[in-house]
Amino acid sequence: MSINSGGEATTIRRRSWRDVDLRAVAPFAALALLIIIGALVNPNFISITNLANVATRSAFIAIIAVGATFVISSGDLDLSVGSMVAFVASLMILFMNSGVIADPGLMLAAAMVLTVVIGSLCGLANGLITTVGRIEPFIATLGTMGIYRGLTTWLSQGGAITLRSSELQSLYRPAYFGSVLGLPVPILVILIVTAIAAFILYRTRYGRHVTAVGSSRDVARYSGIAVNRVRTIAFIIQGLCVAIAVLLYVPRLGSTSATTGILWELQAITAVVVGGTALKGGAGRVWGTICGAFILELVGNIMLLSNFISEYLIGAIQGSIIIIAMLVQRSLTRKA
Amino acid sequence: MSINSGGEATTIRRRSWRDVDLRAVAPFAALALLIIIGALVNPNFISITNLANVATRSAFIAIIAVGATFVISSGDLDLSVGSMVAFVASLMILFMNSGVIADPGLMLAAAMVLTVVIGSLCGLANGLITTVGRIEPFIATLGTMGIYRGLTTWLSQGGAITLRSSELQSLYRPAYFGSVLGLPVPILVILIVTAIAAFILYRTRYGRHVTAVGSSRDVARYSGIAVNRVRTIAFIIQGLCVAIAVLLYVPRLGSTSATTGILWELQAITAVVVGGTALKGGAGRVWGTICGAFILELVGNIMLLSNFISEYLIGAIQGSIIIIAMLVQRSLTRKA
Amino acid sequence: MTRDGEEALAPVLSAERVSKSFGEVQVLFSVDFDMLPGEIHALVGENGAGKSTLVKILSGFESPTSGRLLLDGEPVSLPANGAAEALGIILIHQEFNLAEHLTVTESLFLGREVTRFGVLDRRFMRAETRRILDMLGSHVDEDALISSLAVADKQMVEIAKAISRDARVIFMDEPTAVLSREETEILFDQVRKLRAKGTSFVFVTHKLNEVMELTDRVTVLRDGQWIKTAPTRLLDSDAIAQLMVGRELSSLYPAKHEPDVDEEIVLSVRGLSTGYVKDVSFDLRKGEVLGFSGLIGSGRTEIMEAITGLRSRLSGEVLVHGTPLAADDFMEGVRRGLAYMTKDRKGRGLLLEEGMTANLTLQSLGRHVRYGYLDPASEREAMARAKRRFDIRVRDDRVRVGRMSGGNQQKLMLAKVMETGPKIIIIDEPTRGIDVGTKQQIYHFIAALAREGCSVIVVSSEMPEVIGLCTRVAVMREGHLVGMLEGDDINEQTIMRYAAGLRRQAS
Amino acid sequence: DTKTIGVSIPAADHGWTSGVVYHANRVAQLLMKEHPGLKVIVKTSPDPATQANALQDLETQGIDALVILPTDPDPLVNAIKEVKGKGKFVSIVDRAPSSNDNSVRDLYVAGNNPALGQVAGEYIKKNSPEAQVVVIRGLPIPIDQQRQDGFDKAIAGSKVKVLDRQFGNWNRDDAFKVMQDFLTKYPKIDVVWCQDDDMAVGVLQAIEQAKRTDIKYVIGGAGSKDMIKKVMDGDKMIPVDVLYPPSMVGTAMELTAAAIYDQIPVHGTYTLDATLVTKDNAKGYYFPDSPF
Ligand SMILES: Nc1ncnc2c1ncn2[C@@H]1O[C@H](COP(=O)(O)OP(=O)(O)OP(=O)(O)O)[C@@H](O)[C@H]1O
Ligand SMILES: Nc1ncnc2c1ncn2[C@@H]1O[C@H](COP(=O)(O)OP(=O)(O)OP(=O)(O)O)[C@@H](O)[C@H]1O
Ligand SMILES: [Mg+2]
Ligand SMILES: [Mg+2]
Repeated sequence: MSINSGGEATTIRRRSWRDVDLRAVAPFAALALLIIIGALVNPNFISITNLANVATRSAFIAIIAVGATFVISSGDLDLSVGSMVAFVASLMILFMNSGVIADPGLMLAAAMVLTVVIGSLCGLANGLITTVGRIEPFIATLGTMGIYRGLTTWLSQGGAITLRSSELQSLYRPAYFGSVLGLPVPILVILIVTAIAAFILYRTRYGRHVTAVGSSRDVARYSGIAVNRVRTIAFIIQGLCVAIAVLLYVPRLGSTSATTGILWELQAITAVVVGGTALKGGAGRVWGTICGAFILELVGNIMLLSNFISEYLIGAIQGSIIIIAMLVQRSLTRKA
Repeated sequence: MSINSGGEATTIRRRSWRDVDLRAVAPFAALALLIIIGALVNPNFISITNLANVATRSAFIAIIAVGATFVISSGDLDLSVGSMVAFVASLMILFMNSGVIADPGLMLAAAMVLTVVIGSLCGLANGLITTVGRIEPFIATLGTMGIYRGLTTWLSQGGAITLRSSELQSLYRPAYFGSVLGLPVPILVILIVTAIAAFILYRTRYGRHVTAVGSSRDVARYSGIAVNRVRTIAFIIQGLCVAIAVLLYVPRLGSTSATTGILWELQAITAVVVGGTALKGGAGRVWGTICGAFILELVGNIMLLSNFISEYLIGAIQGSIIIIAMLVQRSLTRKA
Repeated sequence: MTRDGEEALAPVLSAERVSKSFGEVQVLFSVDFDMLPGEIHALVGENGAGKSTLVKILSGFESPTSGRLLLDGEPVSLPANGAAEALGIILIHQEFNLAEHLTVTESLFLGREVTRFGVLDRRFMRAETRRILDMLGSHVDEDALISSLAVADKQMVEIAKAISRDARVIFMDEPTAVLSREETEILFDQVRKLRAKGTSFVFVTHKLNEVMELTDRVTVLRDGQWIKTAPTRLLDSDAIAQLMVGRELSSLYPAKHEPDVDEEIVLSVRGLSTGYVKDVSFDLRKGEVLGFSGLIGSGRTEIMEAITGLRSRLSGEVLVHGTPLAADDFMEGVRRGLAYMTKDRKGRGLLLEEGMTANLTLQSLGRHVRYGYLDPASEREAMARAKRRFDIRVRDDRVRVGRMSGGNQQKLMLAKVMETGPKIIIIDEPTRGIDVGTKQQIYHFIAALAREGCSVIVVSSEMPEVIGLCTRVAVMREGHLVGMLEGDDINEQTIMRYAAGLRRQAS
Repeated sequence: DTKTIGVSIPAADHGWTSGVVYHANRVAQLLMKEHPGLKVIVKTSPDPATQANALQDLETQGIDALVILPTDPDPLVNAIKEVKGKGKFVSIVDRAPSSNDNSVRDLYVAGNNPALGQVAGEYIKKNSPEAQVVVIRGLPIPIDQQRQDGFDKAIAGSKVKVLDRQFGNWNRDDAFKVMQDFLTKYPKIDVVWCQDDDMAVGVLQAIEQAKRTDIKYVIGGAGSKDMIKKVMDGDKMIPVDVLYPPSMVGTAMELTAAAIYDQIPVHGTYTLDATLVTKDNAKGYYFPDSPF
């Protein structure tokens, strides 16, 4: 029996590896398919510049979605991220406009630290309202979504908040438009953020707790996990990711307005789900999330580069493509 | 022993009944509180006209949210309802503009039937994509949201679709602006729709199955319930409710555009959750939903009637009020 | 009831050379099984032997990989997902199959609601539910939500659900695992009544005395193989146990080891009250095995949860090694060597969607952190150790815990708790759903722990277990600690008397 | 005696509407100072359905006159008619419903949407007659369509060629994306017409990032302070701007106040022109204090 079961175990291991891999690979397969379609639609599509453009501008959603992966894995939801971007970015620019620090380099560094702190605080607020206030996260973050957006509108008096100092602007610009060893900075940031997130989610105690809390609050509690703390920290991580996205967003246009980040929350959640994380919580797939964000951006890009679609129908076709991509994923996974 | 434990059982029974009642009552308590606040803010608030106005215009969200109660109770989610309103309303107006039927009365009747059919078909599409396609409802309906919105934009060629025949318009007008025995038609419709929905959810076999499916898919399946059918029918009911909302919407504004119904899905879901239905599925509270829709509309109304709030901050205060309302509910329930 | 004319009776339902594989893992190997009309057929075997799988196949919840089923002698393929109920074939699942948001009445009639003119006949269904529950001697409120019920009550609802249907064959997968003696008696009465009317039962259990008491025939499975089918009266418990395990079993309980009277008091509970539990005080010495007995719902679980900080206390204090333990802080207790194993393995014990290793180390991840990150190799090692130590048997190492056999889940849960390296261990229902062979292992394990200087509290509804294992037994009744028995007082009659309220010690 | 004017305008959801809110509030203060008994209530709404509600709420407060800048005119006609039917003085600003007559309103202060497109189109036709143009539109609603129609009319029959048009949702980020893709798609673009100054911000960044030199200039619209500043400073990429002043709501409010205080009889249509702002006249349109 023991020999036998040893033999069994190895076959099994091989099989289940295949299983796991295929599910994780599915979003990447969908991505590959899209790239092929894109190349057929327009030869420019496959150019390095275009792909780099797409990857670069997917940065905001991708980074925010990495945070959302934590929140969703732990069984919650954050609808406020879009408005949080607007709010945090507005405060950052206002701080830089305030001119309290004369030296531009120092000012920029201080502004970045401030941004990270504010982002985390916003996340903390979301976390506390949901956990301590025991309000369904959908509603809690819908509420803070209104609050952050409202405060932004109020700060900007409905208009735009623009970075005034051109010195700061040119100092800060490379943070979005620059590149390191040929790799655009935003892509680099995506990779770093995702790698860290993957490490936290898969290789640390906290990450394991996130998964446990997301699959069963009760089991987590009976295993001595401080459920509310884990959930709150996930919200803080989300806030941090928003702050990082803001650090990239501000140098791009150097301004924010009341429309900044509108509907980004839906995009982030979509990226997470397309990437293979279940909305019910439990299992997070960080790399899948990045892939999901990239897929979303690609779909838009392909639409624009193709010549045969009426501009009125773009939304409809985008919707269909997302559904089809999910169906492709499903059928891939089912065959496994 | 047996006598004794009999006594125990009754205590438990009493306790749990109180529990249930209070949880169901909580949204109504929040509503009462809001009405008191409203009365303090502006004496006009408490006038019959104003309250009737608010109730009347909550009709769209309320009716849609009744449908959403089914979808959410069965453990799904429908993000497409807002665009579905736009799409169905556009088709209805286009049909009436087509003039294929000469007699206005007949034309109107046919248009109404058509609307109901189209609404149900849209719901059916959502249901099939989610259940047969086995796509997470969030993504599936986000996809169809894009599709319905895109088709609307295309139908309207970016502009508005307006009911042309003034004869039809004046014939149809009372459906929104009329009243029966002093009760505005939309309020009447809300009441009828809710009563029917409550009957279905609480008094029929199908309703029972909705709760079971939402509570545990496996248990439902093991009890011989056709889970996918139950879920699909919930989506169809949602489509039907959207159609009914459209029947009230068209006579009010007489026109649609690509922006009709934007974000209504979030409002409908909020109404459902504020009304006491859990997003995780399993327990639907139809009357609570109506109450939730009314609360949302009241918050807006109070904002507008109070003249001391900067218009830039309205969103922020609305958000806070929703959170506070939920906290009030929670604390009420906890004390029970 | 004798079954001398066995051959004369045609089986109602039978399986011929049924095999079952999940993926590439074979779980059943060409098993034959039949049920005669009006018989109670015991199905026994070690954990993971394939009992649940076999009854699932016979009731249509799983389909066999090969072999066939015969209903009334005709080959059938049973409809999936419980639709076989229409043919009079009913399964009481080993794990509960009740939706938390429904009421008792709603659960009982789920999928076959009674309607009048399309409207639910709620009054009828409630009355009917009450009637069936009364018949089973259950005091569960017919309007109570399932989520508010205790584990045992859920089981009674589950049984009521099966009995209320017009059944020809009822499969019961360990129905008594969470029931008290009284409840078990009532259940058996009902089963006998139905047998008299011609209903057949298949009864899966690990309680061999129940097999002897109730059943007409026994079938033994081992490692997915059919071993033997025989009339019960030709066997005894030991013989069955031997057939199951494939070797002779020595005595079930290890020798008791009384701690010295002057041994250090490691845990001291003073005047502890919660909502239901009132003013409980007791001490636990080093190396002691203390039993907690009492009827179901007597508040044993509640007090243990209050001690460990999983539930808030109203008053009273808990001292660990003489220093107070903070209320509502489970982790502090764990840090100070206190461990608690829940009785609700599905809802509170294990992450059913995860693999074994993730579950095993969940509570003790700190031990596997190296340079700030989790070391998979160290976790794998722990898993291998636990599998050996607790004899966890799975045929697929990467199986989701939810798909493991019930008994192996139980062992995994025990292993998980022991991973924290506790000195004071509270085990709620240690052997729920565990086969005799493993039970013996667990008992010896507990005794060994005590000998090594650990202190153990065993909360159990199985009286023999408490009696065989513990040097002192506390008896709870309706939230009060009514007796603390020692020495010769530890016997079934005395415990029962205290538990039923016929006697009470002045405290 | 006391009188009340209700002002219903879109919520500040992008630059231009924020200008509207700014000017509505500014003029409200002015008017209240000027007429001691006058109360001006300004309410903002994000979409037609909410705005219809806002009208009801304003009526509840007992207004004598309504100034409305509809988020989307056609869906609001019925709601406006309700107010008008009760004998209130109604002014519609900027966005006209398809049946825009005395039964709907007393006064119509028109921004000229078709002209906004037309002026841009004519400038392009005149200054770069063979230009290859890409267009970034706003949201798919009627005013956008009117601007587009005006533009198409202006370039009709010329050699100006529209390569592509897409929606940028009057949003900087979306415009940035669309422009990036246009740049990928077309190796040579001469002129970008993006119909709105907010979107022009994103367009300029995309061009700068791509380091493309083929684009001669970008035409926005509306007259935001940033773009007017660029015109004033002689920025090559922004040689002109087409005016579509958010202050028109203020004009309407002033006219309405005059009407209810019987100072002058006001009725009919006042159309504001879509002025072409050039380096020479830019100074007159520069409001550094406005949020827009
Ligand atoms: N769906 C499944 N997928 C994979 N393996 C499964 C599945 N269901 C059961 N198994 C495996 O089949 C084997 C037999 O399980 P089964 O539940 O039938 O045992 P059992 O005899 O009922 O044990 P117990 O007494 O512990 O309840 C176990 O090794 C289990 O892990
Ligand atoms: N009369 C009552 N009033 C309130 N609650 C009661 C009453 N009787 C029983 N209970 C509930 O029963 C629970 C006590 O059950 P507990 O699980 O602690 O008992 P147990 O002895 O461990 O039984 P089990 O064998 O089911 O584990 C308490 O949580 C309490 O809420
Ligand atoms: Mg089993
Ligand atoms: Mg217990």
